[in-house]
Order: sequence, then C-alpha cells, then structure tokens
Amino acid sequence: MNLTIALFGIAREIVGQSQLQLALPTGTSVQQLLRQLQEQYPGLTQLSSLAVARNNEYAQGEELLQERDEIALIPPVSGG
Amino acid sequence: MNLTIALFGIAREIVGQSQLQLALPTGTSVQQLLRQLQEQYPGLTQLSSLAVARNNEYAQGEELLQERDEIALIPPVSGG
Amino acid sequence: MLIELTDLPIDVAAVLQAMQADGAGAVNTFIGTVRNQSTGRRVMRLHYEAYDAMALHQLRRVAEQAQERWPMLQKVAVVHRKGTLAIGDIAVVVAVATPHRAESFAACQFIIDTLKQVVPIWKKEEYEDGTVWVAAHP
Amino acid sequence: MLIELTDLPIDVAAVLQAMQADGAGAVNTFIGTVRNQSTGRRVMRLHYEAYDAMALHQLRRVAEQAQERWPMLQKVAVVHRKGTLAIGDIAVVVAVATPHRAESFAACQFIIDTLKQVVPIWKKEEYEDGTVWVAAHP
Repeated sequence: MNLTIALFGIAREIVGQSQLQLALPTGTSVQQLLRQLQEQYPGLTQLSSLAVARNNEYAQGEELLQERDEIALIPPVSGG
Repeated sequence: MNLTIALFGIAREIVGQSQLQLALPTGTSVQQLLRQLQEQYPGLTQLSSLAVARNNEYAQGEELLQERDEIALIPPVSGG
Repeated sequence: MLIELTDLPIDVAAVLQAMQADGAGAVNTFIGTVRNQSTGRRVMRLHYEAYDAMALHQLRRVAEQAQERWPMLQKVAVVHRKGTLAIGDIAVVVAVATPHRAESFAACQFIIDTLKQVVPIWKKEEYEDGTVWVAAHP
Repeated sequence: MLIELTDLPIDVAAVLQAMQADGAGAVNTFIGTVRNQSTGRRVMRLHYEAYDAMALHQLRRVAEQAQERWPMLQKVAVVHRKGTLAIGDIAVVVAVATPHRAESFAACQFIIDTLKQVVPIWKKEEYEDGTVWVAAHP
C-alpha cells in the first residue's frame, strides 16, 4: 500500500522534506512504520518523543495502517 | 473622647444613618465599642460577622481606641 | 501595580495593556460579572458600596501579599466597580503577569479569593420583590 | 465554543465578547505571550508551526473534555496563533465562563495544560546565534 506521511517541526527538518511517500506491505503497524523511519533517519531517535497521528488522532503502536489513512509524524509538541 | 463611626452596607441600614458620633471614655477598647453598639442596635447581633476598622485596618478586640482614629463598622464583606 | 475603585464601567482592554512586560509569558485574568440569578432567585441588578479609603488600602495590600508570595509576579491589576450594575456588567477584574503560567493562575486566584474575604465592599442584590445584602446574615 | 488557529494577531476583545452569558459570573482568561528569554537565552522571535487539521481537532477535543469535567462551563474559547511572533505578541488565548469562580480557574488551567501536552503545534525559538525547536530533545 502507498502511504503519505506528513512531517512537521523538527521531524520535517530531520527528514529534509515536508512529506514522505512510502510503499509498505499491507498490515504494517504504527510501530513498524516508526521503526523503519527511525532506521532511515537516525536523527528521529534523538527526539524526546515521536508519535504517529492517524486521521487526526494519536495512534497506538499496534494499530495497523490503511492506505486511506492520513498519517503524520508528531515530534514533541510545544504549543501554548 | 469623641469618636465618629462610619457605617456601611447593612450596618448603615440597621443603624439608619451613615455615621454615628459617640462620646466614649478614654481607653475604650474595640470590643467595648462593639458591645455598646450591639446593645444599642440589636440588629447588629444578627449579622454573620461584625468587625471594626481602625485607620483602614481590621482592629483586634483588645485594641484601645483613640480620638483621632478613623473608625468604621465592617459588616460581612461581599465584594468581587 | 494598578489598583482602582471606580464608578465607571471597567475598561478590560486597559487592564490587559497594563500587563505587558517583555519577560512575562503568562497573563491570567479573572473577570467577575453580574449573574442573572443567585441562590435560585432572579437578580434584576446589583448595588455595590465600598468604604473607599480602606478598600483601596486593602486592595493594595492583597496585591502586595501576592507579590511577596510569588516574587516572580511582574504586573498586577485589581479594579473593582461601585454603584449600580446590570446583568452582565463587570464587577471586578484581576490580572497578573508572570514568567510562567502556573504562578499566573495561583496568584490571580489568591487575589480574588482574598479580596472577597477582606476588602470592605458590599453587594446588595435586587430581586423583583426586594433586596438582600449578600452574606450579611448566617 | 470558539476554536481557532490563526495567522493573524489574536483579537482578545473578541474572545472576551464570546464569553458573555447572563448566567456566567466568572470569566477566567489565560494569555500566553512571547517572552524575551528562555532557559537563560535571549529570544529574538518565535516561529509557530501547526498540523492544522489535527490541531483544530485536538483543540476542540480538549475544550470538550473540559466541558465534560466541568458541566457548568458555559462558554469556552481557545485561539492559537501560527507563524512568526515578536516579543510580547500573543501566542495563545484560553477563556472560559462559568457560574462560579473556582471552576473558571480550574477549567482554564486544565485547557492550557492539556493543550501544551497534546495539540500538534511546534515552537521554534530564534536566538541571536541560532534556533531551537522547543522540547524536541531530552
């Protein structure tokens, strides 16, 4: 399946672009996606936290991703 | 000594005027003043509290009043 | 420090202006307005009366106590209205500016809580069928 | 409920207007502004970036959580700024209206505290000699 991952803040700077297009096996979990991105972009492992958002909600590690999902990487938030 | 007692809120309404002129023996305490006023105006004893202010500060019962003091009766406050 | 007792409508924008400080990241503001009911009775309007000299002195003292307790407090304003107020009118505004937010909440709440206990201001509620001095009787 | 994410300066007066309710006696407002320093470094300006769709969704959810926790909450507004801000600029305004004051403080503080934990907005501080994404690294 093809996924588009939106990137923000320091995650965008580490990856060097504001979104990533990935072709992943059907049934890839949030945790597997994170692991793959951290291997590809080691700077992501240095962050205080790194979450995945799926359709505007924080996703759990075991959730399985689907092609139509809106996915984003969420580095430590600092609003307010 | 001659004292002027300023009255506010419900204390003013109970007494029926906005200040009282009293001639009191030198050395009258705050507590003695309160007792005398409560005897004269029994409605004052019905209040949730009744304090005496002396020169813009809350006065303790044992404090002695002096002729130049600015005295006021302070019924329960309800600002805000 | 902005301490005021006024017969005129309170200018909230002016109070907020007074909170500006480059080192202050947090401004907490409490606005007390006249409610349309009190202990189940419909309120028509409110009458506020103050012992002006003492009220100003005590308002200042409350603000100073807050500054002692929260030394990082950078700006503080307390403005209280007097006279006759309609439903929705602003009776009191407390504002504080601090570097960080937790202190702004704590200091602002301390000031309004203490104000209500010690500042000689009295509120008479007017209903359709009478008036009551708030908190006067047990 | 007023929930907004904006590139323009936040209109605090409009937020306060939105708090008007005849049954509300207490309005608590938190205003977060840009400080001139952070962890000892002099800040020149700030850059806020948001994941707009999710940020709005999460802001709304935080406001709804406050309404569930404080059912007496009558009005709530959360407005967050985006883009480049100068020292003293307003980054966020939270306002709540409740019948009594204790709940207004608690609900307002809950909202800003939760916002800072969950809403996908990021702040980059700009110093004379570089920039840092706040809280990004341990």
